[in-house]
Amino acid sequence: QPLRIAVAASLGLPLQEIVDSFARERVEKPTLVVASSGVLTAQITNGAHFALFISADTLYPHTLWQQQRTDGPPQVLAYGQLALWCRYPLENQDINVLLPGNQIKKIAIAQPQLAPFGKEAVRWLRAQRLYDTVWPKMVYGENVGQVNRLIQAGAVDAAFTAASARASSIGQKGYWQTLPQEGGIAHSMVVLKGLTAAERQTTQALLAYFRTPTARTILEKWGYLAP
Amino acid sequence: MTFSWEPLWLSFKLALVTTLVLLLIGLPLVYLLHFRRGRGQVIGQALISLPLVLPPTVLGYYLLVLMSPENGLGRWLDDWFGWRLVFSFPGLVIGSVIYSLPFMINPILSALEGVSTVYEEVAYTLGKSRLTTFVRVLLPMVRASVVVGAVMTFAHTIGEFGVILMIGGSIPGETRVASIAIYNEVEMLQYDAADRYALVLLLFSFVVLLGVYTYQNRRTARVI
Amino acid sequence: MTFSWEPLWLSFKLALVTTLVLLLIGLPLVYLLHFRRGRGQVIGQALISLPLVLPPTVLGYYLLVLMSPENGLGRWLDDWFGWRLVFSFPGLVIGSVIYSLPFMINPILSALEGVSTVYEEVAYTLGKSRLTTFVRVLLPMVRASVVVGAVMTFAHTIGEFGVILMIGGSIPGETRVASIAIYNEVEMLQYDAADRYALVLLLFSFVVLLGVYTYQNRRTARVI
Amino acid sequence: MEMRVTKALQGGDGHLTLDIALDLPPGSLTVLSGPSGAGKTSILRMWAGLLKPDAGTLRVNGDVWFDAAQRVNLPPQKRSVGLVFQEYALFPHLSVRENLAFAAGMETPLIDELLEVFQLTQLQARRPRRLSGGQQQRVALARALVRKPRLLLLDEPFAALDPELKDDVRQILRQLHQTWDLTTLLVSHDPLDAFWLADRAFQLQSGKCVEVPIPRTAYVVSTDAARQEMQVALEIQLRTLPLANDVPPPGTRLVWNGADSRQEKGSEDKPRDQPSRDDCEGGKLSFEQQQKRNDNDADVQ
Amino acid sequence: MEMRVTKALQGGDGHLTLDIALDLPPGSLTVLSGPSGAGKTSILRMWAGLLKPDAGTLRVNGDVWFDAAQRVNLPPQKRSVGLVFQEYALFPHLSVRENLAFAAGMETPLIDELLEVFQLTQLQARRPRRLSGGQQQRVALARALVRKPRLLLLDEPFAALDPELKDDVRQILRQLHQTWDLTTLLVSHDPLDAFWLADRAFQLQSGKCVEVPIPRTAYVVSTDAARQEMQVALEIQLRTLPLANDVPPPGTRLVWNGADSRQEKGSEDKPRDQPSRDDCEGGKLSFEQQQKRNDNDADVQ
Ligand SMILES: Nc1ncnc2c1ncn2[C@@H]1O[C@H](COP(=O)(O)OP(=O)(O)OP(=O)(O)O)[C@@H](O)[C@H]1O
Ligand SMILES: Nc1ncnc2c1ncn2[C@@H]1O[C@H](COP(=O)(O)OP(=O)(O)OP(=O)(O)O)[C@@H](O)[C@H]1O
Ligand code: MOO
Ligand SMILES: [Mg+2]
Ligand SMILES: [Mg+2]
Repeated sequence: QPLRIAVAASLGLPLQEIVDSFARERVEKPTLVVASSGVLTAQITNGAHFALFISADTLYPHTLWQQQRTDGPPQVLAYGQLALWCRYPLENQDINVLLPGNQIKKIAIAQPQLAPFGKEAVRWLRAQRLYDTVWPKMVYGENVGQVNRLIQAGAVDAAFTAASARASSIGQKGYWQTLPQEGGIAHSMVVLKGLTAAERQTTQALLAYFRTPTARTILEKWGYLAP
Repeated sequence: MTFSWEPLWLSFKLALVTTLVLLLIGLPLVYLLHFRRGRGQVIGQALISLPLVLPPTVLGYYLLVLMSPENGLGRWLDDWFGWRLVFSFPGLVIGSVIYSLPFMINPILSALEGVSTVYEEVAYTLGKSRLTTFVRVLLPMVRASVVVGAVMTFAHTIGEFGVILMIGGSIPGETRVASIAIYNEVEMLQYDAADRYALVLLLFSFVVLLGVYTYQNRRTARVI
Repeated sequence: MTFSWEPLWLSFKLALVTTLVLLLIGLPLVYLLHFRRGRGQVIGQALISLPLVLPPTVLGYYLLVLMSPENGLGRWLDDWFGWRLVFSFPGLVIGSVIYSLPFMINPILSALEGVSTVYEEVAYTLGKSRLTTFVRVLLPMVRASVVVGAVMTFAHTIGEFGVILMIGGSIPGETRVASIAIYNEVEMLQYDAADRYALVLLLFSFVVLLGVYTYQNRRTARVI
Repeated sequence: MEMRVTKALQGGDGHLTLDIALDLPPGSLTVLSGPSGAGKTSILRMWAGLLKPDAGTLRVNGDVWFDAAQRVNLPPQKRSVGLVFQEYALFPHLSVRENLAFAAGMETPLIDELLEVFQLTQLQARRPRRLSGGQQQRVALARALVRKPRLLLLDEPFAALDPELKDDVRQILRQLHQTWDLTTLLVSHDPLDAFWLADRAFQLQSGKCVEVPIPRTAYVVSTDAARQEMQVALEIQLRTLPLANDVPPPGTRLVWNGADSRQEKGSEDKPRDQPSRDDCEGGKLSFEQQQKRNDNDADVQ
Repeated sequence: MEMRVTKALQGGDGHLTLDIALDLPPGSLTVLSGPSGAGKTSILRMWAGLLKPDAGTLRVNGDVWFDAAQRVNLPPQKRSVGLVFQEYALFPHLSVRENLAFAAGMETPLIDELLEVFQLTQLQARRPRRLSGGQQQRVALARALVRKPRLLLLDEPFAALDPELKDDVRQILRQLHQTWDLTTLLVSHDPLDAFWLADRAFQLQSGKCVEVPIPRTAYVVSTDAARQEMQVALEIQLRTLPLANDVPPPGTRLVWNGADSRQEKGSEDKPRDQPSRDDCEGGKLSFEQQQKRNDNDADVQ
């Protein structure tokens, strides 16, 4: 049975590419199970058999660690970057004027309570002192995946999402700007308990592979910062 | 986010409005499909159940594209009436109506097939139009199925999540209904709050369903 | 991950198995509810529609907890039979069956209310048991509603997402059905692949629905 | 009102083609009989617009109701017919009164009158399923009548009634038919329906309507010898006739056809116009066929 | 088989309490008549187990079918009854043949025989909705008979049949009743059913079953004078009797009760046992009431 890795949806594509290239060097090709971090956490808590859990944040892995379901503490795989998408050109405009303006009617954001990108967006808005004027325009997605879907449907005028989305088809749409923040959003992973010896071995090999230049290049290509 | 009554109230309002709207839209559709025999009826019936085969979020996405002010219908509504359906309560109602359409229509339509045509014929010889016959004779004869259609619409709308999330945007007090609130709690591993929402939904719906079926049973007993 | 027929085939298999299982379970339930008049029937009817009011993912979460080998029922099944329902195809079937129960049962039950009791009475005087009467007389008389129940179950299971996501875990070839595949593609911003899945689902289901209703219409025409 | 139509049906023994020429003079009451499966109900359904003839025409006082050549087919709603179905077909979800009110389209005093004459007043709040067969049949009749239709189509409307009630209902029908100047086509297996009610009678045989004579002969017992022989026969016969229970006292003269034979002196009889239950006190009897509205009959009387 | 029950019903005019004492000797055929809404159908339903009496007992050859005091109430399935409903109640989703096969529970040659005698063979593949009223009624009869039930319960089983068919069907029923040694309770408004078929006749009046005499008198036309007077009467009368169309040739002697009067010499008649259509070639006629299985009748013959 191939190794099964639980991956937060927003990291699905880069991980797929890394795993593919990993499989070219090794015999085993791990299987990715992609869902939102919260769903994966609930499944792990209820007996799902995964070798590795890669979350879009550090909170879920941390919870699992505290529950002693993991083999060691969370480690950071990559840092995500927050990006602002807008229907209208951003280059020459002051975002602080544009966002509260009449042109922008709806702004999509991931649920700040669940999604780290949402939380980060709120933090950024507060830092810019925009939050209080802008919040009535907000519509919420379950995660950045949903926010991206809203961008694609053309249902919103602006959106806070992951910079990695620029690498996909919606990168061609509208105008993008990566927002500066300290360090970015940590995407952490944990190795889970109850693995066979062979599974543990492959997992360790994969963890090591994440640190190789190939993997780092892939992560960066997709808009993440490798640690 | 902790427990609040607002999403529950919104869910109830949405379910009620959707059910009423579906009665208003669904019954005329049943009328058309029932009297339009043959190929038209078959295609109509198949089309009505079609939205069901799409995962709700996907259906929601397509509805979003349709209603988005960037595209055809949405822009037209925006330009002419200034209506924005996306991320608004009326938009939710539209989405729920489309999604629950088969639950309302199919049971009634199939029950009508079991009604002997002789009652239609009597009504016609009594000078009644098709419409009168439908409203005064056929529908009352399949009342149980109308009730079941309404009940399933109501319950399904209370529990609807994917479509609403997509086209509603989860705006607190406007489109964040109980199903979204409860899902968020689960995702946040806040199982206590989730349980509380779920319990309220279940209890409340159980009472509503019990009431409807008791009433329904009493009426039926009187008929037979 | 790109477009593959496997999730589509899995969805179809799941929908088919769920529909068959629901016919096997649902019809006996209809039997019990139909002949058990009064309070028992009312409570039973209300209970059946109850899962509907929970968002699918939340219902899925509770099923996950129930079936988890770490807790009561799941552990018991694991200890005694070595069955693991979570993240397995049989688990998906169980979840879909519970979720689609009202779609199968409600239309049939309400259609039965419209059947004159005289046919039951004739069958009894002909020495037929309740069961024979139900299977050979009542069910054939409400055939259209049985078909509608099966159609709605099938379509709804094809489109089912939340419950399956929770208890299925998206294992390729086993629990990654089309709705999950679409979700994954969307989350990974592979919108083309998602659209392709959706299109295949729609086309395929439209053909199935068209076939069922055509057959159904032809049979009805023969009856009347 | 004239019907000239053909219609292919699947008869009891293979194919059956109806080829009907049937005129219903306005104000007349026509009785149609014929074997089971001959197509009587189908003829009524064609009149009502519920069954489309294959060819031919259907004209009513100058209006064309159906014309195959000109593709005219007036829908049942526009035909102003009242049809009593063989199976009654009462609306199960409406009470007796509501069935009538729905048919009338409004509340009219006529509803109460009809309930009264058909002895349904006490049953008016009940649903049809809680009525006996004969009660249902009367409701069906009342429902068809409440609109005062131009053409009244009755499919064995007395089949579920006991002989005495049948007699009453015939009399009611006769009266209403006359008062409202209805045109009526009555399908019946009972020759007494023709005898008591009909202006003309048709028999449906192998797809054709053939006019048959209505028995209008007098039945006179005058000699004592014959009377004695008849006495026993009457016992049987009377049970099949509207006045069921009473055997006439010896010497009673029975008049069955009103044309030229008024009732003659019996032991203690008084002449009456209509047979009715009330007339039968103490064995008094009077038989007389109803005065027909046929002109040729009228001038004889 | 004896019924001693009471049952409160909602009658046509207020409350109606049935208080029934009705014995059906094994092998007998009993006719029950009474006004519309008197409770005849309700009595059949109580025999069949479809309506629960308020009090009393129902015993059949020693078995207790119902006993209010002992809380015994045998379900309809265990009673071996055949019930022809007033509204036929044929299964709409089954063809004529399937209706019979379902009732029989298996394929038996009896199905074909019954289809044959009731002239339904050509209709066997049709659904009930595509049958005429009379055809449906015959299917309902055949369906009730195909199980050879211990107790046959018939609710106006000939009401939708034309007189000639009615006569045929009566004869079939008489034969089967005798051959299979059935016990039959027949609800009917037609006195001729009692005349031709019954061993005993009851009238249901204000909730009670009262035995009434069956007409068994002979109708003999011997003198020429009487014959002439009768002639005209016969025209009417014959239409209401089983042999409808043929007026007997002058001088024919008509025998209506078989007890002691075999048919005497008519013009060119041969004695026959049963009236039937085939016997009526060239105006030859023979009337004779069926030989009853009543012992007191049998030893007279
Ligand atoms: N819906 C139908 N489809 C096809 N054939 C039919 C349909 N209804 C009746 N028939 C056939 O047409 C013939 C005429 O039927 P119809 O009902 O007119 O007879 P009827 O004279 O009224 O007989 P009855 O006295 O038994 O009621 C019958 O042989 C019957 O089997
Ligand atoms: N299901 C019922 N519930 C209540 N009352 C009923 C029900 N069925 C019949 N009745 C009433 O009981 C009385 C007897 O009905 P029943 O059907 O036995 O009469 P019947 O003698 O068969 O009359 P008919 O000759 O008209 O068929 C009627 O007055 C009727 O209104
Ligand atoms: O990938 Mo997230 O958890 O939606 O920010
Ligand atoms: Mg007929
Ligand atoms: Mg009755």
